[in-house]
Amino acid sequence: MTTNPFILDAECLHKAFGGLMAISDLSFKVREGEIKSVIGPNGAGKTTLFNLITGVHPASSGKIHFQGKPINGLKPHVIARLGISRTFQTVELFSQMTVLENVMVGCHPRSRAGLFSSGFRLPHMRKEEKWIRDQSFEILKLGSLLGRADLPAGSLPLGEQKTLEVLRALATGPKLILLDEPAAGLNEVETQKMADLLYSIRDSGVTILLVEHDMSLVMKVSDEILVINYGEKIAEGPPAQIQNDQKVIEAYLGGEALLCLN
Amino acid sequence: MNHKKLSKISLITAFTLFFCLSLTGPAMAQGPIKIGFVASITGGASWLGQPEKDTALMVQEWINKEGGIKGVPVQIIIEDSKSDASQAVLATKKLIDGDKVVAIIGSSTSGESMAMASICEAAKIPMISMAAALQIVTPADEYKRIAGTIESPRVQRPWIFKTPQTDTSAVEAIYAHMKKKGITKVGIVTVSDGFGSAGRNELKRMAPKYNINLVADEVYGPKDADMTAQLTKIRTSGAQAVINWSIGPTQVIVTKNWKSLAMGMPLYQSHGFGNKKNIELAGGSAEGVIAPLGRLIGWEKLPKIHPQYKVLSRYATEYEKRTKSDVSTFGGHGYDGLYLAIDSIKAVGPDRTKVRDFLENDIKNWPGTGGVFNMSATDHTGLDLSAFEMIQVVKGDWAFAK
Amino acid sequence: MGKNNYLKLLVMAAIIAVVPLIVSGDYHLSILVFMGINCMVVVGLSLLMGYAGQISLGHAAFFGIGAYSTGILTTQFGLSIYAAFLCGILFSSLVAVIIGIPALRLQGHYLAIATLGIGEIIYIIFNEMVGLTGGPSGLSNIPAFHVGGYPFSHSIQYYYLVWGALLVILWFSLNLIHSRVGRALKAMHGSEVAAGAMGINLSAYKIQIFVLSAIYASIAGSIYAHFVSFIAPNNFAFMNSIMFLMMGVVGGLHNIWGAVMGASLMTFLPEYLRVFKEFDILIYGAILLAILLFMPEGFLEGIPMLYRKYFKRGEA
Amino acid sequence: MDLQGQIIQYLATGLTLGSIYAMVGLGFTIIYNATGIINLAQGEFVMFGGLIMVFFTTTLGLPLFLSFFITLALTTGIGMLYERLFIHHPSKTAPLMTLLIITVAVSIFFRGIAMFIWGKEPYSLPHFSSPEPIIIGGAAILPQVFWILGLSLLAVILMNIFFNRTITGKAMSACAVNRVAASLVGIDVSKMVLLSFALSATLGALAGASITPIALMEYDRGPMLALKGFCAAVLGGLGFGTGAVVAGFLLGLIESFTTGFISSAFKEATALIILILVLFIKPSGIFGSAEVGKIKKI
Repeated sequence: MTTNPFILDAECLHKAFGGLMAISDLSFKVREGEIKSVIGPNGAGKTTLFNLITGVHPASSGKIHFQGKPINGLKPHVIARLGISRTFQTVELFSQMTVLENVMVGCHPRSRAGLFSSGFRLPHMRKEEKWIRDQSFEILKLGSLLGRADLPAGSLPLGEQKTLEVLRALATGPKLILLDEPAAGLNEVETQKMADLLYSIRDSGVTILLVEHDMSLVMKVSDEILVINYGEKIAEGPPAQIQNDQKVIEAYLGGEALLCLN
Repeated sequence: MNHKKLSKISLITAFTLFFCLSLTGPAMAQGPIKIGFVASITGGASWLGQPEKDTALMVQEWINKEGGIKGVPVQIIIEDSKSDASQAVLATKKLIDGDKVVAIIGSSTSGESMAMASICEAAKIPMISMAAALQIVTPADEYKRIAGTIESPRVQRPWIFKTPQTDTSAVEAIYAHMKKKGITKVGIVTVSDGFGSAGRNELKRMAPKYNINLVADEVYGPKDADMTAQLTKIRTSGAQAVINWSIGPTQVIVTKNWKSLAMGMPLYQSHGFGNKKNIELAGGSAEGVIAPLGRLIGWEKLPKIHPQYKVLSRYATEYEKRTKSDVSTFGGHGYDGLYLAIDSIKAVGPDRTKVRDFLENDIKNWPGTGGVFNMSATDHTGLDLSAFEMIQVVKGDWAFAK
Repeated sequence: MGKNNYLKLLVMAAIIAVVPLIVSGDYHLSILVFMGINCMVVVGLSLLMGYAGQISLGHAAFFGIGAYSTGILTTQFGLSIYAAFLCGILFSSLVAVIIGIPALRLQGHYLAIATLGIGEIIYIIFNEMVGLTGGPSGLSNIPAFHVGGYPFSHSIQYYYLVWGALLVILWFSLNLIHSRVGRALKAMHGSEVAAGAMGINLSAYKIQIFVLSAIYASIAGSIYAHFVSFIAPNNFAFMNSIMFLMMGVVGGLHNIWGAVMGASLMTFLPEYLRVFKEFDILIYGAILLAILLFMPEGFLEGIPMLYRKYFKRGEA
Repeated sequence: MDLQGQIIQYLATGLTLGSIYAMVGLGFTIIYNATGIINLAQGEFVMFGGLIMVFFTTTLGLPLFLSFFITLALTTGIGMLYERLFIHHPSKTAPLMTLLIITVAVSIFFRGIAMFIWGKEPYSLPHFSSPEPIIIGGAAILPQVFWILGLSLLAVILMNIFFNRTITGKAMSACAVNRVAASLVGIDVSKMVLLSFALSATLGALAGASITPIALMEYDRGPMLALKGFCAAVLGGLGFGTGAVVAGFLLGLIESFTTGFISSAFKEATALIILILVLFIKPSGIFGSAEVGKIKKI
């Protein structure tokens, strides 16, 4: 298994909603330890792709292998426990809970205490709880949200909410993390911080699959880029190659997009 | 943040204090003789509780106008059980504990009375129920023993009495009437509440004694709007008569349905039918309905020398004058209960044990609205078949059935 | 669980110990017993609805299963009270699992009506299984609770039993809320998709918490049966489920302490209103409406909020 | 009575019960669509309908049809007052659960009021036409049954026309789909909510006034009717009016035929089991679409 350099391997994915083909015949691979970006115009099927990988929607056909094991048809929480974590395009924080608690929820797959041992506060549960708390503080430090630990997550500004969502995903201890537009709505400074966070995540050995509209960020951080439109792959390769791909430029019809690509 | 939490804690504390303080009543001073009265004044059985409550108020007025019991005024403390067993329990405890009553009358339904009975047993306080089920006055083991047989109980719960005629007597009165008419195949339809299921039980238990064959056994809910389907089924079962066992609006609805189906068989109602309002509500449909009723219904037609005449005429006229509504047997049950207690206290003083002993041993040929009571250690109801007259609705009024 | 909650539990334990010194008499203690019984059910509802976000309109049925289990097993099968208690818990857990698995896949109002329907079916079963349950006439002569052969003869014993049990339940529940499981529940309430992505097994937790709340209701029901010694299906019908819910909403379902406050207030209020005789239903309705209209988040949140709003405007 | 006669009889009974459930269910749906609230005081509209009608016909002695319309108007007024006093303000901030409980509190309050005005006894009304049953195929059917059926069908048809053919009706349907969007295109959502309570109350009153001659009416009849209507509304697919009506009739028929051919002891259980099976197999109800119930989370 260790010889397999690809952490994720999608083969001939199809997904239809009613009569609408959202993903069609899409195959791609993600190399372990890289940052791979998925780009494409609005409605290209990027978020749908994430939902297929994480099991929110079952694929109509096709296969997804994670670390060599098939994961299609599995429930979202099972896939999460295997080591795939994600963020959401529209922030899906547990807004009533505190920042710290959000990250602590993230630690869920790495802890075990059940209803019984939690209710009676058995020793192993207390030990685990302490571990979760320490771990969560460590992770908050990573995104410099330590000072916000006790605030309700919903009260944070958008930039910090986006960061928190990434941290929460990180807390699950993933091997692959899917980030859905983490920089959307962020200003330049915040985007830079986000980029730094992405690097530090990658450097800790976690593979990143990134959906993002901010092309400068994508071009800067990605090792490889997958371009899709209407659910189909139109290009795949390193940033330099994508920037000059004729099909990609056509897909992004308007000049605005061209500017971004350059 | 901290301030908020503090204020919450103080809120909780204030809340608790408020509870405690309001729960500590003032100590009881020497005063009137107190009799507790629990009735379903509101809730599902409220239309039983209302006449009972009116009766209690009336009796209190009477007795005090007469100078109370040996000069001591009587206070009847009325509590609402809200047609709920837990509330009846609380009300009973309040009466025993807070008001220190000598005896308790109540409650309107069998279920509530059952719940109250064990408290009164434990507290050793005489309780007189206004509900009909034999189960109220019979110990559980004894009740189990006679279940399914046609025997009568041999022992009674020492502290528990009741005033309404037992379901058993009502059933027997009906069956006896049927036997006279040559009816052998009967369909029964009962409401699925305490009253109906107790009646259903007795109807099934007593049928063999009168050679009656129950060919249909249907039920309906206490708030059902139409029983045509049940009656249609009885009609097809080959029954010669139909018996309905319920109280409340359903007995009128059954009457209406029976009429509109033109079933071609007589309709018998339970002893719960005894309110003229039912005839009115049925709007002509009640014509021909037969029911075993106490003599409170149609008392004007009794001979003046009848032992119950005096009681009935006084109660009925006064009640109708006071409440501007027709007298009902339910109010009568309350009247009997109250006067049983009052007469006992008159005889032996406000002592719970002595009152109980008097109720059990010395209530003989005691005329009440429900009949002439003869209590004994094996019978805490004190009424038998003879308490009933078979009454038929004729031209919108009660008449003795042939 | 935080220090604050330990403090509250301690304060509560102290209050429980002291109250019988001030309050005396069977009647007043009985109100407190009913209060504790209701609290138990509502605390379970609070976990289920306020924390896990799953609605139940049929909890009176579990209350009833507990009551009937002990009632039937002790009166008709001569089982010991403790065994009957345990059977009640097992039985209601079993029922909760059986109906929870399909029902908890439903959401929102559909879950509401499913729980309501199941509650009504159980109510009908209580009514119709006359041989076991006694039917609408009810089941009477349920023996008093006893410890080591000494039967409970006075409300004070039940008072300590109920409130002691409630303390344990509160301790357990508060521990739960401030644990991995509690956070998972709250996360689920916040966003099911995100919770799933965090590796939280939604259906498993929904069922676990449903069962737990059913167990609370069942324990409450068992104690109720022994205390009142008589049970009838009426006490476990739809309106009773709504009453439990109402207690929770009045106190604030999103906080366990709110549930306790709500249940206490709503048990106590009708007794307090006895002095108004028949007007009580009107006054009761009016008070209820006032609380709901002015404190939509419940009593516990509402009172401090109103206080801040009307008396401390300057500081805000 | 032969089998055919029995079946006709059960059919008539089922349809009578069903039309009541249908009207209550439709009332639920209208309010649910406009607000997302399950109005558990819906049964009290029926109760008011019956008892107010009793007041005008029996107590004041007004002619039947005059008092019928006064009853509808008054109950509608009660519905509107209810919305303004107890729903309008909290619906902006309070969680749906609290709103649900508010409707329960209102139903308790309404029952209290009715108890004070009318006491606890049941009341009856004269039949709208002859009280003598008509014999059809061996089955005896009261003319009042035709009144109930006719009036409920008329109400359903009028509601359908209103929601599909008139601007106001379409505006209300728009509120049901998306309140925010509706207010953005200039629909006065608050007025629509008020209207929904008004319509719902009218329907309740109609049901109450028409059933009282055969089923009587008393102050605490409401909760039972609300329960049945709620079942009909969900079975038909919450938020789908025609579905609620069909499901209401279906429930009535199930109850009546279960009584006739299985056992009256289980008529309610049968209806409930069918309801639950439908929910488990097709949660959106027999006629509903999957989305409606999900959108409005409690």
